[in-house]
Amino acid sequence: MIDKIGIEQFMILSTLMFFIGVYGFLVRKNLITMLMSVELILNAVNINFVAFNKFYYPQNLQGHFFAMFVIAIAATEVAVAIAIIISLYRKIRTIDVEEVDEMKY
Amino acid sequence: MEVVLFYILAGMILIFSVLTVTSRRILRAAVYLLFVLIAAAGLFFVLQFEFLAAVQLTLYAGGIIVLIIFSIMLTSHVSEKLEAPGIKKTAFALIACAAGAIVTISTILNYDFPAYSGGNVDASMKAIGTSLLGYKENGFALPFEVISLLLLAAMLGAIIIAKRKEN
Amino acid sequence: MNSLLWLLAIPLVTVFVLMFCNDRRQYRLSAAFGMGLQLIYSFYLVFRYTAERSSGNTEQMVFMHEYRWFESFNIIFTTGIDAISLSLIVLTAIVTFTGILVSWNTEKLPKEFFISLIVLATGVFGFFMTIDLFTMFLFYELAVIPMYILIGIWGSGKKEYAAMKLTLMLMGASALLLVGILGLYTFSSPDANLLSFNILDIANANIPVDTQRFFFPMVFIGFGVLGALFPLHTWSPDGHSSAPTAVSMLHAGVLMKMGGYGCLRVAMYLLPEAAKELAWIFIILTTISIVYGAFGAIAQKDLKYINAYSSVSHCGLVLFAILMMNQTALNGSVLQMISHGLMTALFFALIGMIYERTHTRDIRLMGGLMKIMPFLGVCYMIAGFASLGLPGLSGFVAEINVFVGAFMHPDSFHRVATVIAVSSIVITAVYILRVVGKLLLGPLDEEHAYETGDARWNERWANVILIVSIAAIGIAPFWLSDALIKSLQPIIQKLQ
Amino acid sequence: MITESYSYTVAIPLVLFFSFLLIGLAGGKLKPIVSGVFGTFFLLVSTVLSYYTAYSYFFVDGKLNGAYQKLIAYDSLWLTFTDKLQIHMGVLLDPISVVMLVVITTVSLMVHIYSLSYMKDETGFSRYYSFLSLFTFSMLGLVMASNIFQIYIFWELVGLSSYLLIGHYYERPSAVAASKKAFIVTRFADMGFLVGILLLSSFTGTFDFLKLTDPNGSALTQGSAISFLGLSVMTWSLLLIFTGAAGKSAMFPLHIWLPDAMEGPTPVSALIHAATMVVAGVYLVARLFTIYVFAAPDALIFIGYIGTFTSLFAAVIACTQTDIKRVLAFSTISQIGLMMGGLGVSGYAGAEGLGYTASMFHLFTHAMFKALLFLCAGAVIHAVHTNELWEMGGLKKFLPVTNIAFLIGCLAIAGIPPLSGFFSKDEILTAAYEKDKILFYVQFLVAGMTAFYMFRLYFGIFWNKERDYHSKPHEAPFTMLFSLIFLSIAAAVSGFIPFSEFVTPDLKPFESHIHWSIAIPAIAIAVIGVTLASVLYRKDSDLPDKISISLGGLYKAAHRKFYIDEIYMFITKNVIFNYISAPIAWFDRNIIDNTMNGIAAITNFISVKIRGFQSGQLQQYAYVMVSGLIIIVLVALYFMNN
Repeated sequence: MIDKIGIEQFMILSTLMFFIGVYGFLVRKNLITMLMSVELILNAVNINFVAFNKFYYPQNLQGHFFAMFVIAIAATEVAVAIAIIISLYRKIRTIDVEEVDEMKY
Repeated sequence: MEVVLFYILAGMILIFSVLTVTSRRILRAAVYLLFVLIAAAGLFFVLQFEFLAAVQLTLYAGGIIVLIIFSIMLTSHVSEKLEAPGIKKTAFALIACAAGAIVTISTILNYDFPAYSGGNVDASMKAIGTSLLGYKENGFALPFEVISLLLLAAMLGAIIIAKRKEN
Repeated sequence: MNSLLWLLAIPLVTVFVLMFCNDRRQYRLSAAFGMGLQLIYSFYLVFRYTAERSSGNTEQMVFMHEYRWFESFNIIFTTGIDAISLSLIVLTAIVTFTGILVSWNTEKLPKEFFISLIVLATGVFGFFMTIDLFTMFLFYELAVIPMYILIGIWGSGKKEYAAMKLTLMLMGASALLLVGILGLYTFSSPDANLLSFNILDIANANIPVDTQRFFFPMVFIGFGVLGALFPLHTWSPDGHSSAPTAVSMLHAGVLMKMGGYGCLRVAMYLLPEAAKELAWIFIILTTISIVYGAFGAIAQKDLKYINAYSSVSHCGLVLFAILMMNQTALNGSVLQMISHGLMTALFFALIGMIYERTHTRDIRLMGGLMKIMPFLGVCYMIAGFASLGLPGLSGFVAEINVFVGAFMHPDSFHRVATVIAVSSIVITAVYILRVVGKLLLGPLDEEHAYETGDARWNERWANVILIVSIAAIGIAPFWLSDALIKSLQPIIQKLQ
Repeated sequence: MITESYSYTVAIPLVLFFSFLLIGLAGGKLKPIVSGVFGTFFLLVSTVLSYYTAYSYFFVDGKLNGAYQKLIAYDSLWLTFTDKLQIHMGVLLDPISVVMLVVITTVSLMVHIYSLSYMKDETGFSRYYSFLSLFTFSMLGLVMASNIFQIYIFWELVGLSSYLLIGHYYERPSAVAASKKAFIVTRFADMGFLVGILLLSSFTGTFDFLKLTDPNGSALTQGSAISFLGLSVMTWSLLLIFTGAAGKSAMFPLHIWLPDAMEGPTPVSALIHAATMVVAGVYLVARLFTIYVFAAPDALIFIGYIGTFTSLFAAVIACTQTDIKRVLAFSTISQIGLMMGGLGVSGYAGAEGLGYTASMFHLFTHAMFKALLFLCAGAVIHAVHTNELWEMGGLKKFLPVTNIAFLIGCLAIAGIPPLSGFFSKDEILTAAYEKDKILFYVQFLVAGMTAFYMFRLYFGIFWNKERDYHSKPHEAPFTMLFSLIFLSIAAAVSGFIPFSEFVTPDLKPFESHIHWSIAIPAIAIAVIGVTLASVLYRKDSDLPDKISISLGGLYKAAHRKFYIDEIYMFITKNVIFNYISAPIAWFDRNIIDNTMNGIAAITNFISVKIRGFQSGQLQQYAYVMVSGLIIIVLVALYFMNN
């Protein structure tokens, strides 16, 4: 069963996924793809939560619920973010993050 | 069996993650993300969190991806190829991410994790329901309510932000 | 209500009333009424104070009242006055009132102008009536901020530059000052739970000499910048010359006195050992200030610049006297503050009035004004004579106190410094007479179409009030000086 | 000694202060003549009080045990320095102050009356009278002062009124410049005076004249022991005080303001710059004479030499000037020099104090005849509207009364008996002869030169060739003549006052008589001077020009007043203005100010650099955050592992 897979594997997986997400966030110019990178990051965290719950705290469901809440918050975040992106697109006809520097200085 | 399944899923997650952040066609990137999310749901199944996996599938794979695809439709041409990121930017980001990954992974590998306790999680619907609406120890009624409030606020916020100005 | 709080209440009510006024007539009438009330009230306070003293009250501060303000840090807004602060309060009231009379015909945003002016004055009143370092600092800041607005909006010439420079330098000084004040607070008591900002408490705490040596320069320079200490005086010529008339009056007349007062009340009184040790450095600086300012004034061409450099010289004398640390010199320094406050206010008022009529402040372009505006001319001469220390006017009384006090030190360092300082009376005479000769006397330059016409009633009143005060101190200095000497005793005892 | 019975004397100056305020404040509203009459009236009150005081002091109750007393008639505290050191405002009556009261009020009254017509057509008539009141007030306050600080206070006030009156014609640039020069030069001297007072008081611990000049008091001995640069501190302080006296009394090299001060109206020159204010320096030295004589005799010798040198110097210049008022001004400087010389050779007790007595005597007589001469000059100028000697001549038939009055004045100043100048000058010469021969010979020479240049003036104005005048010169009106006649009588007879009976340094009268062995040569040299002048100037001739050409450079130098003015001009204009003031102003604007601006600019520069981080580029922020986080983690790991 899963005792053949160490918790290290889960963690390495989530680390890699997390940093792939970070990489995406850093290089992607399109705001929507950046948003997708954020989703990757959140998912990486979810995997960690769940793995820890499974391996060390089987009697409770904290990790499980946290993962659920993260999903819920991810959903709201996406909703708001997309709303912002769309209204931004309406305003300046682009969603390129490098063009969006209204908050400079 | 689970071991094989885990490695397959892990491989899928990593490959599609990389594709998500590198694909120059935005719609494809969204589809790759979908695969990542499905694979993650698979992982949850492997860990015997069926409910969570279901939520992952419906909410993430179903809701969020659709939302993203809609917004892509609204803001970009589907056939459009994104321009490649600058080499300098890529290099710096790669260095930072690689360094971060190495630091984290080496920390993980150097850490002596205790052995698996062997207990099984009771993730039945009943247990989840009791816990989610419980307000005693291990009860999550308050965060649950807060999240619902947050969802409401986000909904209102999204509508107001995205609403076309009437003039 | 505590009698001192009225000093804050009257201006604040005036500001409140001003907000609801809606034409120029109402603004200036209510401003003049409010500040007139303040002036009367400050004289009433003088009366109360004298009565209190003659009834045998020998407390250092009278009308003490405490308002708990920030319990956990033991910040208590404590009011209290002695003759020094009271005389400066009266000075402030006089200058503010005359300032309002002088700006009677302000065209641009009169409501905002009067409000800012009165808020500025409120800060000054608060500064002089509190004996709590924290609120003192607070009121100091309250006075500096409206200054920025007043110069920046209603000024002339390079006003933005001047306002910025003034505010930045004063803020820089107040940063030093804040460190000094917090230092004093930290060492105000051996018990960390009883730390206090109250000046009287800190005076009783024995602050170690090493600590004093560290904080004295901060406090002295912090206040010294406001008192135009060389070489940190450059904000004052620019600030004075760009400010509108009433603001120049308040600024040179009152605000710079906050520097002198702070040096006396905080730096010397609370850090006496370090003061004795380090005085020589500042004596050198202030001596330079005195002569330097006077020589600088000779070469100027703009009336306001002449007066600004003259202020540097006279305020240098204030700090010089403070550093001499004996009764006569300290008395002289307070008298000099009052005297300089009055006469420089008079000067700036007159310069404003002359400028209004000639549209220039360049002395090379004017001449023979005595013929067409005799009243203003005579007033200007009186101000000039007060400035060069003519007996019968206040400047003389102050200066001889300073010189006699400074000369009481038997060592040659102090005496040489004093002789150099005394030489300023000659240099002052040179630049004052130069201005008087060029500006008022000589043939009238007919080419310039001067807006003839002598002083109007409000200008007459403003001048008369100031001149009467100057002459009163000059002719009968004894009671002011006696009251001051009594109030200076605690400070002198610390400095012995 | 404090006395109540003279407390009315405080009214003598105060009446005039009141008059100053009244005329000054109401001046614009009064008719000019009313102001004049008011001023004259108040001065008359003050004069009557002064005469009464003099009478009762000298003849009724001033004397006690054969010596005149110093009386404190009034005293009030004015300003406290310390418990011991205070400034009082008081009235001190002693022989010299009472004599001065008489001199000042007399001359001032004559000038007031004279000015009623002389200034009649001038603008600023009220202003003129209010300033005259102010001046007389301050001068009376000065002579009655009971302490040295009070003297200083009124000293400054007379300086002010002198400034105001010299600048009476303020639209004339030369008058403005002259008034400014007078004020600043005397102010410069006053700085020495003030430092001297500070030094004196810091050693003696008092300002009070009674304590300072008590020959048995402790004040005299203090400070004598401490020396500085070879002179005792007492000498230094007294020399510094003498600087003040020299400034006011126009001693070389501080005399330059006095000739220029002639820009003022002529009656003012008579009052301030001949009879009263300029002798304040002599009065001050006389006032402090006891200290000078006991604590700093070397300072006194210095004063004697400075005075005598000045008298010679000014006499030489006076011989070459052509502006009649300037000749009189230099003559004044010369005569004051003689008074200083007299003080310088005086001793203290008994007949040794002859120099002191003589000097005060000369002060008195000089005030009378010099005021007379100035007022006559005023009448002449009034008649011919010029100051230039060579634009006048032959006026004796137009101005008969003035002619006689001027002649009396000239004879008096030349020292021809029995006019007043003879007596006082004789005493000075005698005192000098007994003490220091060099001074005597110089003063003797000066006496001759005085006679010469005064009669040069007299003959030049009233004899010589008649010039063409625009309008026929006419004699002055009665009010002016009244003053002339009164002063002529005073100048003629005041020599018979037995001054040594009244004014002596130790306050005890002594007998003095005319020393014929000195008087006869003095008369002789005066007669020689007069004769010479009459030969050269009684008729129009080219002899004077020939002489002046043959003297060459010397004449030119004397005519240009030995270039002292030019030297001063150089120092003030070039050195002070161009090499001190202007560089300081430049330094302030460019070095100090730019340092401040530089600090601001550096701050600004740094802030511009820093703000580059706020680029608005989201990914840049994220990148910085991520790398920062990694670094923090690495650092934390490093520390946790150690």
